[in-house]
Amino acid sequence: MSLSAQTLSPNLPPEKQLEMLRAMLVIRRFEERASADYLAGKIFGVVHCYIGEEAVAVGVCAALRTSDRIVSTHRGHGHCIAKGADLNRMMAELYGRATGYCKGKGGSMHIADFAIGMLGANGIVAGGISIITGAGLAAQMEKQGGVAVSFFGDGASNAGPFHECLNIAASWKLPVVYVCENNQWAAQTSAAATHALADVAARAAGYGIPGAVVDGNDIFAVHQAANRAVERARSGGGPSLIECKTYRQRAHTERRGQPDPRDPVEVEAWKGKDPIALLARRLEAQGDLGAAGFEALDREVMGAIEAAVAFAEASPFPRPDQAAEDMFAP
Amino acid sequence: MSLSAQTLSPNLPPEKQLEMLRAMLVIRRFEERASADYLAGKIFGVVHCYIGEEAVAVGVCAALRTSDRIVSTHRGHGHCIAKGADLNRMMAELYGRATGYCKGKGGSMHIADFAIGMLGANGIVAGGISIITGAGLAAQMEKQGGVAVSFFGDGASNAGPFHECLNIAASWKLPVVYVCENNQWAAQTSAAATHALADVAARAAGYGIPGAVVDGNDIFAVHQAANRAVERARSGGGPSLIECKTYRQRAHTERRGQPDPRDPVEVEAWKGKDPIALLARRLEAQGDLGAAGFEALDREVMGAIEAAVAFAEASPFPRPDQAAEDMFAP
Amino acid sequence: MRELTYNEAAVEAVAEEMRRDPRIFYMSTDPIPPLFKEFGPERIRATPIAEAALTGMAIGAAGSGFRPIVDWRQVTFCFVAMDQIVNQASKIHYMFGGQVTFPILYRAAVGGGTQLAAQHSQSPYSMFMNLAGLKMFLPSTPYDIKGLLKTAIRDNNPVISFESNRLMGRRGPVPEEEYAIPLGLADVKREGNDVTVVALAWLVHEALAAAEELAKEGISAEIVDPRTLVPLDAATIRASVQKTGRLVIADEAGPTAGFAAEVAAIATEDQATFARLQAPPKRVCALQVPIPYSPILEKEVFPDRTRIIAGIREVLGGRGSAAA
Amino acid sequence: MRELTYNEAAVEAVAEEMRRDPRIFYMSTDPIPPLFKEFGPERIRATPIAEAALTGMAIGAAGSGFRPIVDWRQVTFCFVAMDQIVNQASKIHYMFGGQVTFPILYRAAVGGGTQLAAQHSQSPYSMFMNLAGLKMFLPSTPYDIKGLLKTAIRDNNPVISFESNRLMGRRGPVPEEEYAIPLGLADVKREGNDVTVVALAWLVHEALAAAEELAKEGISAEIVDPRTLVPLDAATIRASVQKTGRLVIADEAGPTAGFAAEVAAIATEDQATFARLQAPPKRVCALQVPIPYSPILEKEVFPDRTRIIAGIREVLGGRGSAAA
Ligand SMILES: Cc1ncc(C[n+]2csc(CCOP(=O)(O)OP(=O)(O)O)c2C)c(N)n1
Ligand SMILES: Cc1ncc(C[n+]2csc(CCOP(=O)(O)OP(=O)(O)O)c2C)c(N)n1
Ligand SMILES: [Mg+2]
Ligand SMILES: [Mg+2]
Repeated sequence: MSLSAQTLSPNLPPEKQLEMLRAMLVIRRFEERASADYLAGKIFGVVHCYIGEEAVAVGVCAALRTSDRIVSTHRGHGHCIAKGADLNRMMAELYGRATGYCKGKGGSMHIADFAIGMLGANGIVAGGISIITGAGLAAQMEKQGGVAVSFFGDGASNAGPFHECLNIAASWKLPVVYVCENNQWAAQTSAAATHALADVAARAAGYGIPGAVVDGNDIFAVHQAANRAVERARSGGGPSLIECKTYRQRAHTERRGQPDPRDPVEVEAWKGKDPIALLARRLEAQGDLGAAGFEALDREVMGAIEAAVAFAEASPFPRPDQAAEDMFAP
Repeated sequence: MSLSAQTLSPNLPPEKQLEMLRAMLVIRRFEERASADYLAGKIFGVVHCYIGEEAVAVGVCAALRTSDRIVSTHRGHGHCIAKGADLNRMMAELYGRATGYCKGKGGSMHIADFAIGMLGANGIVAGGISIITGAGLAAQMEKQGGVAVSFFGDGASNAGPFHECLNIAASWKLPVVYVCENNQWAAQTSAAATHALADVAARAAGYGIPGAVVDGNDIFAVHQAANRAVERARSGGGPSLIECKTYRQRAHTERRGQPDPRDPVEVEAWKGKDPIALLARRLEAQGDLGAAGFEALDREVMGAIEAAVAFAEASPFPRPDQAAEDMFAP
Repeated sequence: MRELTYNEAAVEAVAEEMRRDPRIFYMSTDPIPPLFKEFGPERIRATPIAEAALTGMAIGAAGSGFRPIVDWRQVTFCFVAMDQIVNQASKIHYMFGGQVTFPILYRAAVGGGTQLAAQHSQSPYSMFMNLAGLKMFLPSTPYDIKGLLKTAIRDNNPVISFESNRLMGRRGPVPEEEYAIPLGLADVKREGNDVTVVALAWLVHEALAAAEELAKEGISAEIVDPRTLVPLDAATIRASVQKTGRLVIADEAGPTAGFAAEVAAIATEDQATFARLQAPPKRVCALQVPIPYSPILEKEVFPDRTRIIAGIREVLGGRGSAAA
Repeated sequence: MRELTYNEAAVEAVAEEMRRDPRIFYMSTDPIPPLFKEFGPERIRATPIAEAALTGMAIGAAGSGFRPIVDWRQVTFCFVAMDQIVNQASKIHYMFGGQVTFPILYRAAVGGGTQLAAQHSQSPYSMFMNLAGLKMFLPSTPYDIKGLLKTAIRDNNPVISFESNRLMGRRGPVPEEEYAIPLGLADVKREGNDVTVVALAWLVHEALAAAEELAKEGISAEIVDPRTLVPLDAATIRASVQKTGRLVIADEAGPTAGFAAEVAAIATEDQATFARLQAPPKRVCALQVPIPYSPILEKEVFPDRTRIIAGIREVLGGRGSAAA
């Protein structure tokens, strides 16, 4: 999956490429901070980091409109940020505050922002696939050219809803793009041990839909594949499956002393293909990183993260009696 | 799917071919009687007839040993009979008698005979697939070359367990043969409306296993495909998917005045390809039907059905207090 | 007044609401002919046998501004979709801080009596009652099912309509005029003074027959039909028991950790009701077994008017009587 | 005596039984390291994330002579397998007339307290109690979980082991010698005369702490731990309530149609117990809501020793006191 000439020269304006770099960097810095604050006891429950896979969420969402809808997984920060979620309300949710996206009821595994078409992180593996397929049906019935995107892992691709939904979407030509983030591990179990074939994309043919395998750490490769699939969906061509080969640079969760059976050599090798470094090097080579360069961008991003933390810290916790609220809508 | 020369001259001894004809005829006559007795109020609940699809169960089970295991569906009489179930205990079960396979607790949708490797009819669409995959795992662990066969419909092939189990069986190289009985309808809904592709077998490639499409009304075609798949499974080659194109000659169930949206022309056309008539004609042509011919065979079969009915009629109903028995095994 | 069957009344409720609101659409593995005929394949969708997908798709479509109806048909078939029910539909509004609404109607036929055996004769609504986050009801008459369905379809939350297999063909008066029945309101189907019988669905009719029978002996039974399971109308049940001092609960489901146990608990845990209770509450339920096929066995498993009468006689024996 | 954690005791039970019987094998989406190390990949199987398949495969393997263990891990993940649980595992022995046995152990971790939010903090065992055909338990100590697991693994029926997330790291005495605890036997964790507290899992320990507290005031509480949910030891619960005349039920789950309602029902529907009951039974349960993430909210939802003490004081107020 070395970079093809084609993906080295995308027809994307430099500003757009810089935006993509910034979005990936925001995800990276947001999660580094979330992890630190989790270990410091300021964030509770569990935190799953997307670090190393940023090119997938950003490359795909760059092909979407705000009105398009996506659904995420237990590893959801990257998808939220890529779709345009507010960092303050995200961080406040992790901090369990009343100003968070879910008023402190959801936490890391349940951040959602329906206003920007982010239909939620989801703690159930494959839990989001049927939800977003329903959003795809809604988009088809709305007849506004809307598209729905399902992000899910290699592990999720072995669960029943993957099959049921791809078949329905294919039969009804729903405008859904199924994006498998194949980071080659499901918690402590390797994809090699649970998939008969290395490529999840090979399953697409059984439903008569396109299946593409792309380098998930090459944001332009991801973006181009996403553009093709989104175009097809918008124009009534039906669903597609895109498999992004990528890798989780950290353990399954940020909990201390967690087992990580992965070969350190494998982990290091993938860190060498870091999607952010890759794009930064390219922009530099293209002379598009701007005079101030990467460091300036990074400082600006760190500022936004600091602001989000400050917002969260300054926000009140919910009142105990609010535990009884939001049960049923009026 | 016209008969290929190869399937016209199978290397099967005439006795075996006659046995197959008889087994199909037993299924046909058993169900004709079950339907009549159901309408007469002697059999309760629901009866789903397999009539028209007999070549699938008989052709596949002819490739199996008694120690091999199968699982069936809501349309289960044919699989029971093909695997060698006792007609008396089957009919007694339909009659709700204490001498039935399930002591009257199961009825048509739940006949099982674990002693001959028949792990049960199942009222849940796709409900049997995971059960038989577990039997396949058992066979693999037993290391006796045992094989497990899953019968299921075109409708069931769209349900989650189909996908989960084919992936597991392929990953673990389980000795399972997945037999899709594509009769092209799921109750009142056509397979054309619910499958993106006409061939369920096309899904096999996504798991890296063989997928074959055969004429399900041509018993030799079914048998040869089954032999190949069973051989592969016995020798450690792993699972296969066989799709048998066939047709249900009757309505979804035997209930009176049920809607049947199918085109009568389509139904008649398939009756013209009746698997029993097809094999009978062949045996006649080959001069293997014996002097007495089809009528004699049919008389003998009818006798066995009559005997089963007599056994059922003569059997006692369970005692009311037996409703509380069989909850837990000692 | 005009009479309709329970099933006709349900279909009429759906049809009326679908005419009123174009955002409503319907998914099931086999479409209901009259609905399909009137609304066509776009709004009445015949689906693959993939209830897990349908149940989850309804959540996504509802979160996108539509008002889906998913007809599971037999409740049995919703268990393949239990993840979407338990982990998604029941929690998504609360877990996301109430940021959007999920107006969804799930329909499920329950109960036995037709020799369809263990898998197709189930009454598992209590499992859903135990789960926080879903509204649900189980009506006993054509009038009630139409009125409750109309309210449910207009509700902005997931609601489950449990519908009795035994009652599908039963006729009853249904006005031509528009009406709706609020969720959470029990209906006293017969007034009485000596004993309260809280019954559901088909057993409401069995209880009414039992009351007729006992009236001849001068025993006056009050029949309370909760109709809605969540929210349950505890006030009406408690008021009735405070009046009669005796409680029998009749349910086609098994007793264990079920609707009948809940009614016994809400009656006895209430100080005012407990103080007036003259005898132990009595659960008249199915045997706690899977439902067998053979009619003799099936009949033995289910409660009926005879067992309700026996239950009433037992509680009328009162505190002093032989142990239950 | 030697001390082990709740989790260590559970793993030891599985390991001992696997050494004894080669027909036992174990499936879960991530294997437990010590078991994997001792028994290897053939018997400790790392599986795809396909709990529906695993749960059904266990049925087929059991019906073929093996004794599978399926570890669902969090109970949350078993809902994708609910069809295999409700429509297959719980019914297959009965529905097939008892012709073969299905020795299966399903393991599921339950309960909250770790800010994992709605989907990962569930206590839905009552849903399974309502279903006929499965045995199940929920132990409160390392000693109990080991003894019950050993019995369950030797049982010839599907059994669910519900295991408390809150207790995994809790230590307690576990003898080196072989022992097993029969299913269906409650354990009186503390004797007392004034009030009976029936509690489960973590709340057994909260109830014991509450009893300590109240003992200082001369209030004597009896703490009954049913341990097994199905079959439930009604006799021990009733005997205790007959002695104390007062009943508090403490459960980490919501009250509606749940374990707590069942205990209230089995106590009040029994003539002898009802006759001696001096006050309404009191359910001390979680709020009937999904479990929220933020610690302030989560703490508000769950019952604890403070609420148990309040509940005990309420029932000691007795029949004459202000309404519950
Ligand atoms: C149905 C279900 N089973 C098990 C789990 C526990 N679990 C949480 S994340 C995870 C691994 C998921 O792997 P994958 O889908 O590849 O996503 P990744 O973590 O690699 O991003 C598992 C098994 C779950 N959340 N849901
Ligand atoms: C999970 C589930 N959903 C719905 C049903 C109701 N149902 C019974 S048979 C059937 C059609 C099955 O079609 P197919 O699998 O093709 O088998 P066939 O009847 O054609 O032999 C349906 C929908 C069911 N039994 N189980
Ligand atoms: Mg993964
Ligand atoms: Mg079919």
